[in-house]
Amino acid sequence: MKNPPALYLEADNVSPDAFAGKTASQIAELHVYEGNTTSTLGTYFEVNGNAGATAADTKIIVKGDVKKVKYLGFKMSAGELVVEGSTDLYAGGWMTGGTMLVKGNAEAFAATGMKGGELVIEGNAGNYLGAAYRGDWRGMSGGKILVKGNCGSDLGMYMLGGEIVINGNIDVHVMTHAEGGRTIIKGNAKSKVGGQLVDGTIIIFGTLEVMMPGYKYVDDVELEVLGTKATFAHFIGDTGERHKKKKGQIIYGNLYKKI
Amino acid sequence: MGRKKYGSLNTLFHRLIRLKEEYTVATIHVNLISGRSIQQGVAIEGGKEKPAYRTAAGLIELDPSDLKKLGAWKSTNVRVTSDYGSVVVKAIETTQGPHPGLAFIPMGPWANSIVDPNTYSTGMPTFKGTPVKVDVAMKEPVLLGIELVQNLCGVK
Amino acid sequence: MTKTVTDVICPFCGTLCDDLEVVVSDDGKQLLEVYNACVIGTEKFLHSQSKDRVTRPRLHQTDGTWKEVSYDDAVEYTAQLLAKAKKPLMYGWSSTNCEAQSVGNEIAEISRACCDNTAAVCHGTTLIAVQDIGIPSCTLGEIKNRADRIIFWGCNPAHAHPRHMSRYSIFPRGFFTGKGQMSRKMVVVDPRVTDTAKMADVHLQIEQGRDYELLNALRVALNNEWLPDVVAGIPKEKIREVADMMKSGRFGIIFFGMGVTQSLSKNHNIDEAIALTKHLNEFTKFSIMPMRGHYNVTGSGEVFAWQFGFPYSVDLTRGFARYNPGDTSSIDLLVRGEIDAMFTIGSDPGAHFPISAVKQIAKVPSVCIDPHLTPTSGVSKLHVPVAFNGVETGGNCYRMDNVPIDCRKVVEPPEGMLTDEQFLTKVRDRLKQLKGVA
Amino acid sequence: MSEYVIKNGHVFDPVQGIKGDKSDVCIKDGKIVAKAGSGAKVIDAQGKTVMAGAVEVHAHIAGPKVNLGRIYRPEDKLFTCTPTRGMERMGGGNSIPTTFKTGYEYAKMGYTTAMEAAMPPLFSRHVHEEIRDTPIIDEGAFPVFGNNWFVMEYLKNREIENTAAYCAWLLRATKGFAIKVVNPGGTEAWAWGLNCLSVNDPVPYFDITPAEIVKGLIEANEYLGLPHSMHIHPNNLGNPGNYTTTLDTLKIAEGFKAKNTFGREQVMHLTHTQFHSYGGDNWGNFESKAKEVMNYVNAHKNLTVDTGNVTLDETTTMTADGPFEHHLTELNHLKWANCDVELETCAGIVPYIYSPSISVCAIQWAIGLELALMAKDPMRCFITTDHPNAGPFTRYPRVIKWLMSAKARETQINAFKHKDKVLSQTSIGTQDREISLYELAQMTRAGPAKSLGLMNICGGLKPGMDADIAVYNFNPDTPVANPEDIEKAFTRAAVVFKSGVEVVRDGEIVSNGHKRTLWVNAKVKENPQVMRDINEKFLKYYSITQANYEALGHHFVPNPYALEVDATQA
Repeated sequence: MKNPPALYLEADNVSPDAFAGKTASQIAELHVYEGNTTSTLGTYFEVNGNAGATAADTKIIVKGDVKKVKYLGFKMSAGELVVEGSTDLYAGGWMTGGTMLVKGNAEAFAATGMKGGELVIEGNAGNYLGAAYRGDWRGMSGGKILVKGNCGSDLGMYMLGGEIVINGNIDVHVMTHAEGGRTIIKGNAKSKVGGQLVDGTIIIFGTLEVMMPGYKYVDDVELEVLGTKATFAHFIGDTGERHKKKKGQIIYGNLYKKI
Repeated sequence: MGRKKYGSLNTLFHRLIRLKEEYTVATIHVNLISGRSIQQGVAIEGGKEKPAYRTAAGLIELDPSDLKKLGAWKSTNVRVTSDYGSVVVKAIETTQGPHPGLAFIPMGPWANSIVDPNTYSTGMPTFKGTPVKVDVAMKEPVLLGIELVQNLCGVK
Repeated sequence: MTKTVTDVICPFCGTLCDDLEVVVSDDGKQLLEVYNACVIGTEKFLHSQSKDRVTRPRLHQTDGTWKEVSYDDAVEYTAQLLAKAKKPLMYGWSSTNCEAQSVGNEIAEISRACCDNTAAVCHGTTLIAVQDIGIPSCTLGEIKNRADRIIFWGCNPAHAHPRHMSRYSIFPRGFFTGKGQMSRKMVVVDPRVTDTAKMADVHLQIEQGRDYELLNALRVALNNEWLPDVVAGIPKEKIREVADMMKSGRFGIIFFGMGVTQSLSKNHNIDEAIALTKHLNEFTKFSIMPMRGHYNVTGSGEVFAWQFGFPYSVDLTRGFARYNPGDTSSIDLLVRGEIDAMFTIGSDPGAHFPISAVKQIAKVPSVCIDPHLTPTSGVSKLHVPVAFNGVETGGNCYRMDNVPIDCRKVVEPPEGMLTDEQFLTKVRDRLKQLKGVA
Repeated sequence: MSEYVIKNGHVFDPVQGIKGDKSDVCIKDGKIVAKAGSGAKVIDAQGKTVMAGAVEVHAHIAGPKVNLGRIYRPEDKLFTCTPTRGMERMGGGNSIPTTFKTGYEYAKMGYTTAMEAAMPPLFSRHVHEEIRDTPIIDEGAFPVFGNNWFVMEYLKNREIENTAAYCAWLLRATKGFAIKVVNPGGTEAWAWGLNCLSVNDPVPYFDITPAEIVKGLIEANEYLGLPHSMHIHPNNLGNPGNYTTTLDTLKIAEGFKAKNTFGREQVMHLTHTQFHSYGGDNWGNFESKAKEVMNYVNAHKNLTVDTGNVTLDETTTMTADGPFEHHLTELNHLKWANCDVELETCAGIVPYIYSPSISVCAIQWAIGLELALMAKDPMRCFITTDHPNAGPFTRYPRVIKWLMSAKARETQINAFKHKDKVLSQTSIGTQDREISLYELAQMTRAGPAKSLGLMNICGGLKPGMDADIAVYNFNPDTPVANPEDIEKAFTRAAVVFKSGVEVVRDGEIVSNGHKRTLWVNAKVKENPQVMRDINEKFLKYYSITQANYEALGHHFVPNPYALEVDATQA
């Protein structure tokens, strides 16, 4: 990034798929959008190096301040994308493959409608991480997401498959309406966790401020999660839902309870 | 009523509050919600530049028990402060209570000076459920609606 | 001599009462009396006559004074502002008619703007919930004729929709509800003992911000599953009692308002409320309806939807329509500092947005089209007063239940004043010249 | 207005019995004329197919439920919204396009007239606002009567004249075009969470049966002599074994003869027949009864039908059949919207995915095609997808491909996951008929136009008729190499004229035309009783006043075209 935008930049062309088979100068000609004006990647970024022949053998490293850049890694299907700083909305949105690494924070709607691949956010993630687009009942169906920091609200809404791991704490609403997949919260959760959950798994190592009334205690179980063996209290829910399928399960660590 | 009588009442009232302020540290923490009231509805149609708008919406409705904790008399000006801002309004006893621990400021610039703007990426600020602290601030005036917003925005 | 205009529509709230009678002077210039309206509606009609009303556009000077300009100057200023901006926000639309909204959409399309209506701070989260799980609803006449279970959840019609209970929901004697309120059970869910709650058969004084849990608990009760002793401050016995009361009705309705749309969980509160309604349809007939605020916010959503495909928070900057509240919604656009020009019509964000958003409005070039003086006009560069829609001009509007009602003109606007539609049409034509489009 | 002559095209016009002969079509002042002046603009249709503009007899394209569909399905538009292009406004939506896209898509396929199939009277102002914003095509809307309190109360006492007077009043108040009936009685029952699944189920409280409602409305329709017949979506839609209910409904029309001055011959139009031609008693032994239904229709001249072809897409179902949509959401668990309308009707909406890998969907696909292929008289069987219920109208070219090419059908059948089930539960495998271009013109132009009472206005190329003309890049002389060419040709017309205005050229919109709103103005004898009844219902039971119900100003119907009906002597 050489010239930061006055407003925000939509760089949905910054993905291995869009770069594949292009030279540095061709890449610099790809379109980016600031508000209702269209310009080229080269206007804002200095582009070095050529892309590989296919997305799979293309690696992109985004340097500089891209806090105001949206749609990085949009719909990427293969290859590698590294963002050295923090980025804005829709990081890895609708991605189907490849790996994306954000070394700073990612704002809301990261990995929306993700189908596959891997997204790692070393800082904090915003709201609606790995959630479905508005109105769609088909949310994240595959792939892996790892957030090393904290995460906002509405994690994995309408999730169908795949795995999300949050090392830090999580805001309200986790896997609302989900019908599959697994989220692991290593830190603490607030409330509204697993509301309207039909199927899928939520694992909380930390505390849970308020449990949804639709969850009922079953028993304590020994589990090994990500290499950690521990005893977990096993709840099932959301019992308010009309489950035509098997009940979803919410499991959270009871370590803190013991103290 | 006669202005004279009102004035004298007022000074007596002020002296008493000053006395109170010397002896009690009057700060309470409550959960703030904002919303429509019929008086506010009438006032916005009457004109937001008018003092009537301030009378209708430049206030905070507190539960009697909270007023007591605050150590304020009814109709005392108070400063309400949240993580997002601070505003002076008139504290009155709620007519739609009891609701201890809950405070109500009618929708408008006064409430919006302090509400939580967090939308949780839904587009909707958290107009209801902002933790605030309330202090008696009887010497400070409650500004008119438009005046308040202009001040906060640094616009003349 | 005076004349009386009947079947007048009240342009205040989403209840859109259409039985007002307005007495006007013979020359049709003076509005003398208003019958059948609530206090707010009456004030709206009478205020339109106030002597100190601003009747010409005014430019805000740096010293805080206002310089009167002609409508043509105002058109030029507005068109230029929209033509130059990279990401203008055209906000409001809820207190004007569908014809004006339609012209406004054309303007937004030409200038590739973001357009949004007051649902953004009102029932926007309701729309998100509807998109997630649908909405079983009905018209208000159905409630009048059939409903025997009325739930007001997080809304206070006694204050916000003053004639709602007498016209539609509680008191009227309908076809199958001959006994009026005697044939109805009324439940109010509110953290305060509101003037509405005081009338209820059952008032659940819920712990603020815990609506999602309580709604969930009611569904758990419908499934006869285990419940904690207390949910959101309500004992489980009470929850089961209310669940049974809902099931036992023949036709039930949940009305909900800002209490759920603006509290923590927002769209999820409504989502769960709709899920509860859907759930109840396995036992009896149940509907749910948002208590829409502005008298034509619903209409704005309808026009947006049939022209662009989305009900609010539409982003046209890329030349085609996009929608995703959180990204394309007014508050987020403003607070995140995404826009470089502000166009406000038929609403007052200055008074009703959080101050951090209002500060952004004050920073950028701005136009405020509003018959009133408002905090928004106070921080805008240009204020364009217009005729009162529904009083000085007619046009179509949509009630909270989406029923379209054609507003009536009852008096003439002050000499030389334009309506929203007239002003916007001039702006559109000028903008077309500037952008060189046919 | 300018003059045109379309030269050397292969003309297919059932109205004049022209079956592909090369001839010229002339246009003057918006009408088709025998000869054009020397100054006429020439359009070369050499090696192309020329037909009248197509007529849509049944689609849900404007109004409250359509718009609620748009509002609650942003995912139907994700990444597919189209920009402003020349004449074209922005558009969007796959199964529920925006109004602008709706007008453009119809026009680009050569459709010039369309009927909105279900207008809730209370919402007529909304329907007309959307019609106004749908460019190019002429549109009419059918108000729904089958669950209307007035109708049920009059018919309970067999008061045909009063029913007719009320229908005439409502058509005028709502600027409606025809009498539509949806799940007669069942939708009123749904207001209590119930339904009427047979023609003899009593309607709660109103003490009348669906059969009595249908019969009475046929009589009222013919008493008035309206352009179109009673247009029905019968009870028990979408359920295995429902074909008996369908036959029971059709039998109600026996003995009735059309009485009108518009050349219409049927007294009942059965819509989206595919959804009503099911056998079996569960989804396991679900089978086609297209033969039983079509045999009956073929044998009875006083009936017309449309198909309701399943196009195997993700779509959005929407109907005034409220109980059915609730039933559907219980089946597929997708988001459900419903709106009960006071004294009149109801509507429900649920998204649905017709998946080729689900046997029921594949069988539904086959049934829709069977119906058209079994039709003996193409002038009485019309092609629809009941847009958007069985599929979006934008798929008409694909349906046409399947009808015109046995090869295309075979390819699709082989692509099904449950091919064997399709072949065992339907007769689609044994149908070798291929619809000709002439038959296509009957099924999509002349037929629907005649059924709607518009045979003197559109659906043909006879001099004096409106110059609604479509020219397709399809040469009937050369054999079809690849069935896909059929779909391609009918997806984007080479040229389209609407009322003499060139609106499409090379598949692109070149004019927004002068769209009209068609409605029926039926005059009846003064009827004080009905007027009193209307007055009383508004005072007591409606939630708006009568004055605000009737209001329909210029901003709703800017360009009306009224078909005048005089029933004062009836």
